[in-house]
Amino acid sequence: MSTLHTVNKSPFENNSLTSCLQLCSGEDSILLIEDGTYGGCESSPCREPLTRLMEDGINVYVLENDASARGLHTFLQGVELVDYPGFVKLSCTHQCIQSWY
Amino acid sequence: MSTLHTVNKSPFENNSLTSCLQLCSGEDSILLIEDGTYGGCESSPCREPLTRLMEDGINVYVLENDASARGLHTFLQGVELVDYPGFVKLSCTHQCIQSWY
Amino acid sequence: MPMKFTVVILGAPEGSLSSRSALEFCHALLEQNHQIERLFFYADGVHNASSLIAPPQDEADLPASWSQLINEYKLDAVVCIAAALKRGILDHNEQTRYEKNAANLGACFSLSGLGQLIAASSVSDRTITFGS
Amino acid sequence: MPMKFTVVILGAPEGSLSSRSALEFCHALLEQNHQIERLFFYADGVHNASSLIAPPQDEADLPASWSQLINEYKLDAVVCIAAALKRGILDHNEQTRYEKNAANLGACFSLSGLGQLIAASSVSDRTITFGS
Amino acid sequence: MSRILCISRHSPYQTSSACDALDAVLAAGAFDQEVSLLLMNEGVWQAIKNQQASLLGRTGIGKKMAALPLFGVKQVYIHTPSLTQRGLTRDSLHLDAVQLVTNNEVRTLIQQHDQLLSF
Amino acid sequence: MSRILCISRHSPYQTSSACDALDAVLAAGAFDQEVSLLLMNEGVWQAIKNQQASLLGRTGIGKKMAALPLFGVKQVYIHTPSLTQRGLTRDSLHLDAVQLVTNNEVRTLIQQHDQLLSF
Repeated sequence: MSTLHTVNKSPFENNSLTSCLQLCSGEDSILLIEDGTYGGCESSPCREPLTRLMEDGINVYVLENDASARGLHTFLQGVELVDYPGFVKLSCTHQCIQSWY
Repeated sequence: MSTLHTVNKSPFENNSLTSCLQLCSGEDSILLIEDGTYGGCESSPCREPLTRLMEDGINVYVLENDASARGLHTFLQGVELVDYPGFVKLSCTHQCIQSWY
Repeated sequence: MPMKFTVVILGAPEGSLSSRSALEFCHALLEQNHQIERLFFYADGVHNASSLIAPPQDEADLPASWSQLINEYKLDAVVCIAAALKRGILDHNEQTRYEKNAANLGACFSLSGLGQLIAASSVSDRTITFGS
Repeated sequence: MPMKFTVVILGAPEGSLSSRSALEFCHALLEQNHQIERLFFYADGVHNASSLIAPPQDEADLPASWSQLINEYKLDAVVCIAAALKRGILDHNEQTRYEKNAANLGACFSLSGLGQLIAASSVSDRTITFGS
Repeated sequence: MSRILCISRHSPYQTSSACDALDAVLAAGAFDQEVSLLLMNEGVWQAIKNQQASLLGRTGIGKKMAALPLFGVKQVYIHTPSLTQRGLTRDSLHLDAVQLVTNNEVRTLIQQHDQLLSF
Repeated sequence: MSRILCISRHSPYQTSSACDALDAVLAAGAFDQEVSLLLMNEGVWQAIKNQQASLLGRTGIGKKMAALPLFGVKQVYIHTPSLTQRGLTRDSLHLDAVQLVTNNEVRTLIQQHDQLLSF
C-alpha cells in the first residue's frame, strides 16, 4: 500500500513538511502544493531529508501552477513538476492521500 | 524605546517565536499567548535562546488563562505568569506592540 | 479506470488558497472522467457556500466558480450544518429555527450532517482533503 | 495615566482563538479606565460582525459578546468594507449595490475603509493587533 | 464497511481542527464504521491532563473525547515521537485506553485502513 | 502626523495577510502619514521576481506593490537574514528602491516609528 502525501505549508515557517518526511517510506510519494512549493527550492530547510528520501526511491513532486505563481523556477535535483491532471493521476495511483497542512 | 512582543503560535510547529527572539533586545518583553504558551514549557524548542535572553534581562511572560486552559502548569525558570490586566499594563509600559502570528 | 472521489474542502474562499486548489483539482478530476461522489464543505470551507460574497473585479470569484462546477456536473455539494451555523451560513430552515434576519446559503449547496461525509467516503475509492 | 488604544482584530470568532483574546484584552483595558479609540475588524476578523452566527449552546458566542461590549461602552466598531465584501458580510447599502438577497452586518458595527484604521492609530497611544 | 483512520495533527483550541476531527470520528462511529483516531504532532496536546477549556469558552472538546468509546471508536493512537518531543509521557495523558505508536507503526496503521481523514 | 511601520511577515498568496498589509500601507500613504513597509520572514517572498499571480486569480498584489511609491510610501525595507535564509539576494527582487536591513537595523527602525501595524 502506498500513500500520496500533500504538503501545503512552507517549511521556512512551519513543520508540516518535516513531520511528513518522518513518515514517508516504501512506495509513497510527496506532492508539494501552495506554499508547500517553497519546500522544493534549493534553499529548502528540508533539503537533506528530501534528498535522502529521493535517493531511497521516494518520488517528490511540485505542483507547477503554484510554483510558477510564486516565481519559483529552480528546484532540488530530482524533484519533478506536475500539473493538476498529474495531481489527479497521483491520487489514483496511490491507495490513499494524507494532507499535511 | 521598548517593544512588547506577543507570540500566539506554538514553536513546536511554527517559527514565529524563533523569529521574534532574533529581534528582542534592550528593554523589550515577550508575552506568550494562546498556542504561544506551549513555547514557555520546559520542553520548548526555544528553551536555549529564551533562557539566554532572560539572562540578558528580557522579561518573558506567559498568559496564565491560556496556559491553564491547555493544562500547562510548569514553565522554564524565570518565566512569569500574567493575567489580562497584566497584559494591559505591559501594553502601556512598552512604547509599541509587535504581534507575531 | 474511473474512480469515485470524496473531496473535503476546509478553507474559505478568501484568506486561504486551498479552496482554489480543491476547485482546480475537481476540474481535472472530472475532465479525466472520474466521479465526485460528494463535495463536503467543512470548517472554514463552509464560507464557499455563501451567497453574499462580492469579490473585487480583479480577483477570482471562488463561490461563483464552485456553483458553476456544481451545476455543470450536477454534483452533490454538502455543507456541514454544525460548522455552518457557527460561521453564520444559514438556509431558510435554519434562519427560521434560530430566528435570524436572513439566509445566505447558495442555491446549489445543501446543509447536512457529518454522516454525509462518512457515507460518501465509505463508498469512494479515494477521500482527499484540502486543508486550510 | 489612561491611554488611548486602537485594537485590530484579524481572527474569525470560530476557527481562531484570537478574537476571544482581543475581547478579553478589551474588557481588561476598559476596566483599567483606558480608552478604545476604535475597534477595527479586518481580514477574517470581519466575521465577528455577522448577525447570522448561531453557536452551539456549550460554546461561547463571540459575536454576541462583542456586541454587548460595544453597546455597553459605546465603542466605535468599524469593519473593513473591502475585507467584508470578499467574505460575504454586507450592510443594506452594499446589499443593494451588489444586488444580493440579504444583509448580515450586526447592528452595532459599521462598514468603512482602511482610512479609519489609520486615522484611529494616528491619534492613539497604542495600536495592538490580534493576529489570526 | 470501510476502515477509516482519522489523523488529527493540530492543537486543541487555536483552530477548530481538533474539534472538527473529533466530530468526524464520532460521526463515523455512529455510522457503524470501523474508525480509529491518531493524534500526532500538535495533536498530542489534545490528550493531556488538567485542561480547563472553560477558560476559553470551549467545553465541547473534552466531552467529545470522553464520548469516543461510547460511539464505538475502535482505538485512539498517540504518536510517541510527538509526545516525547513535547516532554510528555503516558502519565501526562487524560485518556487511559490509548495505544502509543512509533513511526513504523503509523506506517502500518495507514496501510491497514481504507480511507484517511486528514485534520 | 504619526510615523507608522508596517511589518509584513507572511507569504504573498496563502492567506490574505500580505495583501491586507499592502492595503493598509497604501491607505496610510493616501492619508499623508509617514509610512514604511518592512518585509521579513515569509514576507520576503512577496518581493521576488517573475511571479505570476494570475495563475492563482490574485493579480491585485503586484499592482499594489507597484503603487507603493505613487502613494508616498516612504521606504520599503527587506530583512536581510530572511532573504539569505531563503537563498535569495537583491537580484532576486522585483522592487528596485528597497533598503536591506540587519536585525540591529530593524530594532532601530522600530524605535524610529510611533505605531506598528503587524501583519
